[in-house]
Amino acid sequence: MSADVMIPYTTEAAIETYGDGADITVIAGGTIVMQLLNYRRMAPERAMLLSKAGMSYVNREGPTYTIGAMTPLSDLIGLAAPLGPCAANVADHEIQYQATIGGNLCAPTPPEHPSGDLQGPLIALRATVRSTGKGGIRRDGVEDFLANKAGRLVLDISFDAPQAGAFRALNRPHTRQFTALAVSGVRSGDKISLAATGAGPTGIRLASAEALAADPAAAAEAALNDVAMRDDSLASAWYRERTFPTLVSAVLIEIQEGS
Amino acid sequence: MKAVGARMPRYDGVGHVTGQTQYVDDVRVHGMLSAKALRSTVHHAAITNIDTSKAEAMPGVKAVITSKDVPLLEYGHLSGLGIPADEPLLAKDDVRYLGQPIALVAAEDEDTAQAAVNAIEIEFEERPALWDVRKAFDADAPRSHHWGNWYTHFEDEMDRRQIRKGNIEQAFEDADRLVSGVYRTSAIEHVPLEPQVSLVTPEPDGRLTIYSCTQALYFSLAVVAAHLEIPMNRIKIVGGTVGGGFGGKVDTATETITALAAMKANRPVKWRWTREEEFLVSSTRAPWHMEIIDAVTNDGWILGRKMLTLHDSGAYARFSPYGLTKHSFHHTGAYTIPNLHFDGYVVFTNRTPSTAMRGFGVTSISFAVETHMNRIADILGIDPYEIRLKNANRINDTSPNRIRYTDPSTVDVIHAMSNATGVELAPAYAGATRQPREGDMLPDHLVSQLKTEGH
Amino acid sequence: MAKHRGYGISSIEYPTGMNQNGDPSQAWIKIKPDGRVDVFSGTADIGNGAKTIQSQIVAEAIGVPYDWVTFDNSNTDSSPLCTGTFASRATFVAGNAVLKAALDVRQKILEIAGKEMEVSPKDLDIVDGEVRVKGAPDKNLSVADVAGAATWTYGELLTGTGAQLNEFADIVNAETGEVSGPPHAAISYAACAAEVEVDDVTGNVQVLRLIQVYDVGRAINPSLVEGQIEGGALMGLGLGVLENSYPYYPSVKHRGASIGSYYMPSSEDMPEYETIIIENPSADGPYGAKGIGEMANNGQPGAIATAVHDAIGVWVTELPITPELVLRALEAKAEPRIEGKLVAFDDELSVNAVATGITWNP
Amino acid sequence: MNIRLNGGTVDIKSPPLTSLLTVLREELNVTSPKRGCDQGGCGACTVLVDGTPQRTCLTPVAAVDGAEITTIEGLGDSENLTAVQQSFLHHGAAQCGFCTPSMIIAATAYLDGDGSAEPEAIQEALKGHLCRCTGYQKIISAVSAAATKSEFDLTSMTASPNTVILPGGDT
Repeated sequence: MSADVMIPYTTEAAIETYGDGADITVIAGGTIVMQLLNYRRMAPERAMLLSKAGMSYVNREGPTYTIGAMTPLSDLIGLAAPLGPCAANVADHEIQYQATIGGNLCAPTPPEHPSGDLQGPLIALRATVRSTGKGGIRRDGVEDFLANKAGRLVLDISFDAPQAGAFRALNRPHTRQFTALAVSGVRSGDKISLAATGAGPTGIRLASAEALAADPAAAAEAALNDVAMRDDSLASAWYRERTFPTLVSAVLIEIQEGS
Repeated sequence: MKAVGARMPRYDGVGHVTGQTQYVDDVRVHGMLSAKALRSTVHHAAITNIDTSKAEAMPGVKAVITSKDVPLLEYGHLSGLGIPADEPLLAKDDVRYLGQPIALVAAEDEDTAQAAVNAIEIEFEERPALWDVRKAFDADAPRSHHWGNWYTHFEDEMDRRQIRKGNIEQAFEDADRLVSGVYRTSAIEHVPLEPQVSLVTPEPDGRLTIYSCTQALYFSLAVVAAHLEIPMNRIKIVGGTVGGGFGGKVDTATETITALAAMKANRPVKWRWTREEEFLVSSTRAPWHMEIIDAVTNDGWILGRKMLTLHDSGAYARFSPYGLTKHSFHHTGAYTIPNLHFDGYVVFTNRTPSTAMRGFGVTSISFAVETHMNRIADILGIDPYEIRLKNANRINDTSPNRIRYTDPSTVDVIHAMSNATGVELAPAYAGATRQPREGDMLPDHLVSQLKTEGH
Repeated sequence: MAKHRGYGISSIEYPTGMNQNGDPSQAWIKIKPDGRVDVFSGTADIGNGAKTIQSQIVAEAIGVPYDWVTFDNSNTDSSPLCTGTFASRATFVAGNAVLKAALDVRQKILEIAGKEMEVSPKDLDIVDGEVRVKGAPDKNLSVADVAGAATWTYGELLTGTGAQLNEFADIVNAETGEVSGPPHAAISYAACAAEVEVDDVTGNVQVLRLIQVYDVGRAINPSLVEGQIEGGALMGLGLGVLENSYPYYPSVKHRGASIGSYYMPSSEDMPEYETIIIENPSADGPYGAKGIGEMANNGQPGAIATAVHDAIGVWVTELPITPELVLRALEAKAEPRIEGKLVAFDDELSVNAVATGITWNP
Repeated sequence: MNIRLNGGTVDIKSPPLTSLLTVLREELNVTSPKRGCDQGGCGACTVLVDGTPQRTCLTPVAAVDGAEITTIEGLGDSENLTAVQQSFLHHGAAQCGFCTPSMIIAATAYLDGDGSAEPEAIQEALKGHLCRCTGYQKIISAVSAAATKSEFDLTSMTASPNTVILPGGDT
């Protein structure tokens, strides 16, 4: 039951090996796929292991950051809010060292828990994702990418450094692979951008709250219209809805004060 | 140097810090097979059909064990205490909780074993399940157990554990206040870092060597021998070094079934549970539902206690009747209450059977009693230290089952705590001791209690 | 919109050995020809330190250095019966068994030494591996030489056995719960004080400090006693505010199936521990020891629940005290119901009708 | 494939997606990394990969082809305990011992990275390593002591912080 494993040593080789993405399982950091393999929930016939393909870098040109898909979360912790603090909030140091931004962006939603914590900050940052697959290389906004990520291999992620950013998460201290609920916010000029994780199957843009950003209290309440809370073993929908507005308003206040 | 009282390094400490201590999963035996279990995918159902032929025919599969391979299918772990058997080692006619083991496959590797488990054909006819101990007594409640929804085999075939002492009606009449509260605890997982595992090797002389993570080698020896209907000297349990237990490894969870597979395959077999099995299938600490109503005086004496406890045993009895009995013996906590009326039920639900866990039976009562004591102190406006010192067990006070306390140190530990927290006690309480009651600490309602017969 | 501090205490008791007793432990000891001591005991070491504690007891009882003792609990062929490591019995019940075995073999050593030294055994003592004449410590013979003499001169095996069994306490009256005798060995006592901080916005309860007092009888090994107390404290904290296998009990939905989806305490959850050990020797434990392994997680939940009430004025009496239960309690702001002399803190006692016909309001 | 294991080079026969944990335990019989969950949650399988602590249950062996793997066998043996191992022994930081090897691996990496002796910092650094026995106090104390000392006199026994032992009888 052993898979045919391909190990590209360059980004170009990875793109070529991935091809149109049909019938190939990609292993980036391994923190998601290896659990499935350990528990025999997956038996890929073809797999591509990206650990030797490079693709781990954080570049900045002017205001624009470009981050390679294989960059581990531990290399993002130093970045400004919301991305840095969000990366620092994921699990523990060893997971942060191993988990990658590309893998996190592509995290499947497990039956129980929200996953892919970085989706929140990246939506708030209006990041774009360069990916390959059927039809070749293209660049999409994060939300479009998440909606059509099947058959795509993330190459890198770009966003402009915000003037101000903030990240808030429910914090019940204990070792955790999942963040129950988190809100990310970004301000560029007077343009406010908000997103949440743990409030639906993937990261969600809080459009209603963005529209009322000038009034944090009103925005916080409105944000509930943008989300679809669920019960899981970490927290109930009731509890998430009850605490969500305080996270949203705290983020708004911080990014409007910050510069 | 004196050995007792010294901070000796652990006897096994060097092995621990060098990673060389050998746990069961670290044992390597040539030709060892791996095992995986077929488990119930439903909470409560009749098994209408099971067909293992496809699994048995798979290459690499060396043994498939079902209920019909077990010499003595049901054995009561506490038969010595008069608690009858109710749980089959492997499910036969029905399943009563999600994940209940039905069959075990031993194969050359884990992938083959799992594939063979998936190849076993099984059909269930689902039945309504009971979850809520508070609904177990309703006329229309689903039936969770063949004995009914609660255990019926206490002494004299009583269906509950009772404690009766003194005159509860009189205490309620004499009380200034009747303070009632409801207390609930949750099922929790033991989470030893070492999951359940055993390795069984058939020896050339026909004996079985069982490498086990059991907390109780001889207990497991007796349980395996009983199920297999062989003398104890046909089995050698090897263990004594356990990666955490907390009560969960008092259950003989894997040894007997693994032994049957090893005998059938005539090969060494290891059955190691995954962490997911630990969380979803292994027994838990029981959820408890406790209702207390205390007869108290305005100056903080507790004259009497009525209490009702529902213990969520899950799908089978296991150690629950023992745990409830222990619970009942300690339902006054560290305090002396002369008039008692306790009723406790072991309730069967369709969840994972609960079992022993650190503080078995008493962890729940300590939470209920201590929270209730503080509520009484709060409602009466009495200092929580002083209400404790007043009612604290003293030498010659008697327990719920009329045993005289010979050396209770409740007073001493509360004094030490008040020193640690810097709480000033009134002289009457600062001067209290564990010695027999006298003076203000011997109120009329305790005089008669001290006269009652005690051992 | 604030964080509130609160304090609460509890005082508890817990028995040693199985409820109703009747749970034997046995041990045997043999002395090698060089005087080294082999202990065979069936007590599993689950991290509690049975191997260490029982070795210390044997070294102390015979009078030899700790490192002369080897301890074998590895299998049921070489080791006699031990009911097991549970019910806080490994130090007390099984410890008594090895103590008796040690005193038995000590006597055999003294008898051989008496022959060798031409001194009555009752006038001999064993200190640091040396048999000495009481009052004349310079007249001595090493235990190694005694063991050699036993082996090569007298053709005897120096061995000792010990068994501990407290009589099973029958329930002689099922109506009243009366028992035929003491239903357990020594009782241990403890008190716990908890300091918590409650966030009234998130409902999160942070346990800041646990002060704990334990009457352990005698701390055979203080380091291991502290380990039991501190480990139990964090398990009690987990019971109090974190852990639940059925987060929506009685529903069976959403059971956590992974470490990451079950709130088990990590080093992040550690409170500040303050431990006070009282040595109030028990009459019948080895060197006065009691068993406190299990009770170590019993005192915290009640103290924590009380501290939460002290902090925010509402009682949460369902464990664990999750942020959700705290917020729901703050919303309900339930006051106890007062009817005549009845003070009912919680919702209507839910099962009085179905259970026993108890009349809850006399 | 091959790895450098505790200084020596060993060839790997297992399939490339086999977890490093399974390779170490089942193929190479190095059993100090423990299989606590296979979910990346408990930390008991942690070893050093090129000097950095990593969860072997989440690491396909092909990803560490040619890497330097250090298990606790590569730190110190019973004749030659490292300061961290001595400190764990000395402070009673191991109870059942199942989490101990990976705890020591993580603590060693923390101290090699000039981690501070502050308890709070150690608690944060080790938060991914679960222990059900100790309540972590003695582990934190052991790491903190190792941060400030290099040698231990194993015969000198010290009390846990904040422990007082009172005489019996009425207090």
